[in-house]
Amino acid sequence: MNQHLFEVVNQPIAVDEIIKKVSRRDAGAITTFIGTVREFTKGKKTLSLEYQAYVPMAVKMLSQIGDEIKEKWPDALTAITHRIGKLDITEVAVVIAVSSPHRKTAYEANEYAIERIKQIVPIWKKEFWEDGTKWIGDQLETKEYPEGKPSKEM
Amino acid sequence: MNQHLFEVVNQPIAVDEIIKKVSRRDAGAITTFIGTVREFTKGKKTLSLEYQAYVPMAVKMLSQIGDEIKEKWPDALTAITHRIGKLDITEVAVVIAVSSPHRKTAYEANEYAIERIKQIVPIWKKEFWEDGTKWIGDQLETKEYPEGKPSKEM
Amino acid sequence: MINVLFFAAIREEAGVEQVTVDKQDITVKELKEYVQKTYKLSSLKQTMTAVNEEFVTDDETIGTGDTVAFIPPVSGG
Amino acid sequence: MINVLFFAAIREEAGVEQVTVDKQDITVKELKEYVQKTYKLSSLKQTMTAVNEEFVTDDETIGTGDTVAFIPPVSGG
Repeated sequence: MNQHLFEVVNQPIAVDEIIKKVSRRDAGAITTFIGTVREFTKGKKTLSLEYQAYVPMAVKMLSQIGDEIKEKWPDALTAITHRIGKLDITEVAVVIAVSSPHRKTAYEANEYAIERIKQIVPIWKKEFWEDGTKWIGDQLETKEYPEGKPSKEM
Repeated sequence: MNQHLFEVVNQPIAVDEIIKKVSRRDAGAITTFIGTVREFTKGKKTLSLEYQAYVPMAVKMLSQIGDEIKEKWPDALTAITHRIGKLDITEVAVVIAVSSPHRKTAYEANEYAIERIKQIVPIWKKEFWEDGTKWIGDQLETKEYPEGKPSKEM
Repeated sequence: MINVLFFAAIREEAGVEQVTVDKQDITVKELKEYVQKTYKLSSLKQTMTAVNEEFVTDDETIGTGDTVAFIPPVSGG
Repeated sequence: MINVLFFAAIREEAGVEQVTVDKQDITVKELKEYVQKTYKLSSLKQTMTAVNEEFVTDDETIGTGDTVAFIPPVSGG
């Protein structure tokens, strides 16, 4: 089941499919996070992106995030799909869907998932600009580092 | 444009359509909240729900929520569709989609929207149980009442 | 003439969606009392009021041609 | 024999995705130094390490047949 809930794919992601995976009779709230390719980052124009992953470990880490959520919010159900390969502006790179009986949990667990993806899941993006390319490192928007591996390098 | 972003409909909601409304080149994050009909509420089994709205005012209030979000988070774009009529278990009652350049805003503005819907939008739900029916009143999960109309009764 | 709209439990109690009340220049509070008595409603205390689709307080004066909606605690979402 | 995987900028620097290193029972730290020299990599300091798909520290000892992945700061999502 976890295999199915957590995936790394090289095709466009159908958001509805991810939502379906967490839809259930005892959930009244489903939140999704959809990460898309943004045209401008800090004033610089992105032409396209390429995502690369250490696929088996990335799936494993996504599944671990699901386990962490289960522990923190026992009535939440999470599904995550990350796309790799070349993506154009506005294309969907990642979809996180969380269902739960009540909305607060669905929001919190969803935000937790994206923060953890940016910490522990071995996926990298390369930006293509008009004047060059670059593999991007740590892009955490938060300063604090929650507990859990990895510990210091990020 | 606001007419299009904020709607009350009596047909099933296609989540993808609502997401499309807020998708744009300068947004890297889209959050959605999908409110579905839950089977059990406090141990009581719901067979189905009926939503009723004061439609023109409901659309106006949804649009006002969009304005409030614009003021608090200027780079957020919001779309909300609420369904009315008879709904079965797991059917989608409301979809809120918020896009923004950064994810924090998309989560915060989205959660703000659902809280405000439960305060100021004239939509009511009637629960159908095995042993009766009831129009449901205030179901705010939070205790505090944020500023803004309406003031005290809820 | 004031156009009055009922919703949800109040609508079921009143047995109608909409009525026309032959009054003008009365306050929301006065209209509430009149409507409650006329339609034998259990209570309008928890009920908010909108005049022409805007929330108002009980002190608001209603003019002729206005549309008044009694808004019980909402439960959408 | 240790199976070593490179990703992202490190992969571009190394010019290969994967190499086999004829060592065993060395620490991650030692392997990092060896690989950095051999493939003329600018730095592996910011780089985390996974052995058989589990994150490990630089003190971890690597055995024969293990798969070691050097994981530069991630940027998915």
